[in-house]
Amino acid sequence: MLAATQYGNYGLWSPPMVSVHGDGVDSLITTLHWFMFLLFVPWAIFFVYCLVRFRRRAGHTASYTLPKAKISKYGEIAVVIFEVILLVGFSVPVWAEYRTRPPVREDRLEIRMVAQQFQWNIHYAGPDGRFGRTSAEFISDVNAIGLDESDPAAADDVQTINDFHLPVGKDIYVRLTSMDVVHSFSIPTMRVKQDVIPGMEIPVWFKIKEDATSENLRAEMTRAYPIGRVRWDRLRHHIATEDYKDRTGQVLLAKGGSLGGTFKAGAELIDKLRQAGVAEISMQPRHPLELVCAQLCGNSHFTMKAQLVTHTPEGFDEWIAEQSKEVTFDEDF
Amino acid sequence: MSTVAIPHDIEPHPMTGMYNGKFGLWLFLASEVMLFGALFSTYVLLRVGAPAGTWPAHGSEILDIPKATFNTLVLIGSSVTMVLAWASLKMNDVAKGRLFLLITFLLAGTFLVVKYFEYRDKFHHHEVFVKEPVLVGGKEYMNVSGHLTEDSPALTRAPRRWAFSIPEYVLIVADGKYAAEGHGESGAEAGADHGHPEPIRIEGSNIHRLTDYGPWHSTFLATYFTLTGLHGLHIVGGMVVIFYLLVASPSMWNGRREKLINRVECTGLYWHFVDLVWIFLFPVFYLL
Amino acid sequence: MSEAHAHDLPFWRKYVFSVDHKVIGIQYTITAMLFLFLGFSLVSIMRYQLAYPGRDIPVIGKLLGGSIVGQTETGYVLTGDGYNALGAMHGTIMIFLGVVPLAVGGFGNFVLPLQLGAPDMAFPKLNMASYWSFFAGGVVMLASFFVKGGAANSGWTSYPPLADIATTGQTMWLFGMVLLITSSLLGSINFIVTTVQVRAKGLSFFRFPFFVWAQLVTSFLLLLAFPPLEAAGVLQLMDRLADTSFFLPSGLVVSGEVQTQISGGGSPLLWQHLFWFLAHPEVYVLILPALGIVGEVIANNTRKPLWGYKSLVFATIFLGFMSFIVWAHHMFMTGMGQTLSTFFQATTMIISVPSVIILTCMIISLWGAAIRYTVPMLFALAFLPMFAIGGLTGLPLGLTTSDIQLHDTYYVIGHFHYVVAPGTLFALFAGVYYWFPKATGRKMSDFLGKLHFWPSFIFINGVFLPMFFIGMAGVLRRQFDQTEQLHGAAVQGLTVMASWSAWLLLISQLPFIFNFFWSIFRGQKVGANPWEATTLEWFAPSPPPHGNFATTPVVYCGPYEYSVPGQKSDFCPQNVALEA
Amino acid sequence: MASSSEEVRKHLKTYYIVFGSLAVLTIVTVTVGFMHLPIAVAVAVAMLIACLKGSLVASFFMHLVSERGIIFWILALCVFFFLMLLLVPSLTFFEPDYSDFVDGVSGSGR
Repeated sequence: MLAATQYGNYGLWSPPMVSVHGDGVDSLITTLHWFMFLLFVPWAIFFVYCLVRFRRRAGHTASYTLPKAKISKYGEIAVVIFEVILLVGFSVPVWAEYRTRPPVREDRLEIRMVAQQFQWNIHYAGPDGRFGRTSAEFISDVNAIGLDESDPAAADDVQTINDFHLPVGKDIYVRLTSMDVVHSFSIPTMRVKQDVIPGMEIPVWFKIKEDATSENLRAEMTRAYPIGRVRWDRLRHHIATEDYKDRTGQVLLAKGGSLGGTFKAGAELIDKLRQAGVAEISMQPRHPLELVCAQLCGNSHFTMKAQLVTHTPEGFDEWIAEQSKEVTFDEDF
Repeated sequence: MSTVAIPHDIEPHPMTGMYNGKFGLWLFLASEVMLFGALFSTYVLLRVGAPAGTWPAHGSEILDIPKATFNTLVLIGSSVTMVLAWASLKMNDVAKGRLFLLITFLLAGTFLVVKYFEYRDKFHHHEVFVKEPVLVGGKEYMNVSGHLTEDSPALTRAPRRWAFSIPEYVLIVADGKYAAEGHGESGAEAGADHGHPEPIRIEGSNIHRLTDYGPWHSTFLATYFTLTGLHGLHIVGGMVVIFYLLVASPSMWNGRREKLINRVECTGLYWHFVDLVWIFLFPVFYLL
Repeated sequence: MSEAHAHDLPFWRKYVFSVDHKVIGIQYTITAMLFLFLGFSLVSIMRYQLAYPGRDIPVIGKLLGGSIVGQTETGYVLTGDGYNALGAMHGTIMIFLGVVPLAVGGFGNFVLPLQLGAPDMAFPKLNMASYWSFFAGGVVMLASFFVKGGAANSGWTSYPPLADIATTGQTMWLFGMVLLITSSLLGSINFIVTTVQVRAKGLSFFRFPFFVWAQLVTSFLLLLAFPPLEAAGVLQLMDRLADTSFFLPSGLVVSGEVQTQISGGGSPLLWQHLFWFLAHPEVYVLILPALGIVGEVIANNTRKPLWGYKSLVFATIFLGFMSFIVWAHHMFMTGMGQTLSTFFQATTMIISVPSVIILTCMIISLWGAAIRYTVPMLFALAFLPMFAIGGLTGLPLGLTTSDIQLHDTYYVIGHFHYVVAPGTLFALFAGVYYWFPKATGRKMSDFLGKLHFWPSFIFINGVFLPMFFIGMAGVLRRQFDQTEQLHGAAVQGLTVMASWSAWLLLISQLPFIFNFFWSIFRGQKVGANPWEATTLEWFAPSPPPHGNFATTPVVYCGPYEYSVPGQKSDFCPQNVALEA
Repeated sequence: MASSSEEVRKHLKTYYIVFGSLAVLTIVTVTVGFMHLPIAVAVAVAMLIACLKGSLVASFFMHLVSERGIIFWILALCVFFFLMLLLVPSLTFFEPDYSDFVDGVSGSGR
């Protein structure tokens, strides 16, 4: 079992963090907020002090001149120096890593991601490591990316919709294209965000920390929620880790089950659980990681997300092998 | 007219050396520089980023240089008559001033008429993009441009779209202009050996896209029509003002003469700017 | 010419198609305030969907109907397109029809010529054309709600290709924008010429009140930044109406259909560049007039000169200039390389320096003051920390690395709303309370003013403070239902809190609305200079007649000669020579 | 700025000379346009001539030679912003080099 705080949980501050470069992003954000705090608090104290001390009252008059206040100059210079440090010391190096130094070809797992309204089409090269040819003329309901079946390289290719599988501890290199409008490839838990612009192919790369498999994360994110504070909105993507029964022994919420598909159903179930005397329920996210779209892409923009499943490298190879054995076009999705 | 006397309405301000109207007009021209500047940037970016074969190597492949050269001279001429109109008024010769204004107006009209014929030609010129290569003069092409013969079925535009719905077949007399890369042949060469008066029949089933040379044809023509169209609107705007000055000048001359002279000067500034824009549009679209 | 002559004008020439800068200023103010209220109402509906996704909108849901609200089994619920339309139009209305017309069109028109000692704007008829062009733009925008498919729903940024393929509302949005841009251009030319050429004798540039400087720089921003957006608007109109492909690349597949009937070859990024070339300076168009107002109110109520007046002026000019070369920081996530991202991070850090200087000057001005806590001063003082929070939270967004996580999240929403809502809007309220006596000859009620201020101050923070946390949690903006995502569901409670604050904030505006109309007729009558201020506008009668000043003023001293030692009163008007 | 009618009279000759130069330059630029020079040279020559013509119009027809500095500064500001608007987008369009893919297959390359 992992330490409870290794990757964090969803809550008030940053979401869990499972990528290698993400530490740099987070430390910059943290440093910046300390910096902002240190600037703002003395500023605010000075402000409030002025408001009280220099209020208009009998016997107090404003002074026309003021001794030259050097403090403002020092303050400004300090701000400038700090900004330079943040820029040169934190932002530029991390960005260079994130944007300009792709992992070497031999070691990376290359994936093609074709965004469209409102789904993520994911194209794996399969065991042979080569992508089949794609062309708009082959696009159909079951072949969203237009893979040319006659191409030998396409034989073992795998395409999925909104089902994104990745290995941990391996360099991942995603080639992003869009079929229609501007989308944005965003994995909040990995501090990855990249606009997907039609007419361009843009790569993004990252590496998931060892151990950050979906299984481990799900275990880490398991929490017991007091029944009085359970809200369907809050826990609609969670599943129960054990069975919850009413007094007659009938299962109200089964292990692996969710609170229901709608607010109404959820509210009714929560009500029943409370009446059955359940004090708290233990729940965990069904899919701890998600890929979402960060650029407005139409009326169902908010539904454009993919479940992100992380495997051990071996587990991933197994998954790919199994997928590519099936018919090329996965009927499950 | 309820007006408050505004300082420097007519006499120049000592700091700027300009009366209000002239200063305002220069500011307006500054914003116009940004407007056309943005559009020129658009042109450059789209051209440099254009996928291979979608941008003509030379404007003359599509556009009519003799007409445009004539138009350039017309516009330069109108600029000089404009400044002469102002100079004549300055020299207290209102009759000559009005004559020059009238010539400017007529030259501007000439420009627009020539432009009309240039535009019209584009809409009577078609290009067919095909799925399987067609033979033109013994060479294979993926697109053929030329004039549709009268025997071709009439074209209809699909609802709310400027694109044509694809007919049963087309009969096209290829003129070789702007035939982008076919199978191993470059468009420029094709232009050199045109002269195949025999119409070529292309079946609808083989047509990938059929278009005339309107703005929707390509990003080149899109920028061409947008920029020259916007420039044309500026010409029309200038003509309206010149017309007003022509009609109103006698009464203004009898009122405050400086006011009329200032108005002619401001109109002139605007008119020279319109000329200046054309001076850049001309080489950019036609000669490069 | 003469005053009597002006009074002979028929009603519609005097109050409707007026060329008097004061009437135009008031027209702008009232129209803009109506639009602000409308923009706020739109977002109040959105906030219901955000707080209670997919649930029946009580009371007004049924009334709205149409394309915005659809009937589902759970009742009247916002549609996805309706939500996007409200979002896009909230942004558009607030920025282009609310804040800019109020700050520039309203205050600029009313106050600027008065502060300059001018009888009117340099081009009164252009000024009228500017207002009516704005009005027409507003009407087009409003009408777009009623066309098929509803108003523009591709965000106020209107990114193509989405905007290229959107419904008719987008075309109307573009036409409306062209009208609004025309209005701004006419206005800004007028402001610059008036400031430079029509100012009173003796009013040299460094005797300008800070508000005049702010308006001057703002006008230059409008003049030079708007044309590229106009160009972009024309190009998008061509894309939509003439089937061109300026913003459409080759090989698009929309809804499974390959787009063979367009030429392709365009670039979606081109729009983003042209758009943000305007839209970043636009941020300063929103904030500079507000800073100008705050400067005036602070100097007047601290009873001492603004500290570092020259630094303030130079910082403002520098800010204006820099605002043109930071725009690509809105586009960090488009796949920018190292050189450009470093350049834009650097310019973004540089632009924070003048902002810091301005804020520092304002706060140091409080030192040694004798602060009068009038209602305008309360709003101006509240502006300072709010603007500071807005400015500081811009830092993580200006650095690419932290922007990876925060880009397009609620953190961004929180950041820029702190700048323009508790920031600019509070400054604008300060301006309304401050110059109301000049426009009407009556003061607004102090009690109602405070009743307006305190709840507004509390609830506006209640709306926007949680957004930093929501954004930190990774929740993206423009989400119809944030609970659709795991990280969004986790902070839904904060969203509910923000929504309730927003509704309470809406209610908190009632005292203001009442106060505004009540005071026009019943407010306490005051003289020409109720605040004992120094700048020229206070030496015209209240309300000023056509032509403004009885005698043309001549300026002898700087704008903020308060509490000058050895003078008999604690303020020395600009048009009176200091006693030796 | 020329104010009296005598001064204006002296300018008349300048206007005709400028007109003549503009006409000649137009012919030159068209001739050069048909010489099919290498693209870089062609752009340089065409833009040089256009700038020359433009400055003639601005300087003499629009009397910019005799205006005060303020207009120059405003126009210079415009030119600077225009260059930014040209340069920056071209950098975002062309700076990143993504030619690093395993195999060149792509659905919709640029």
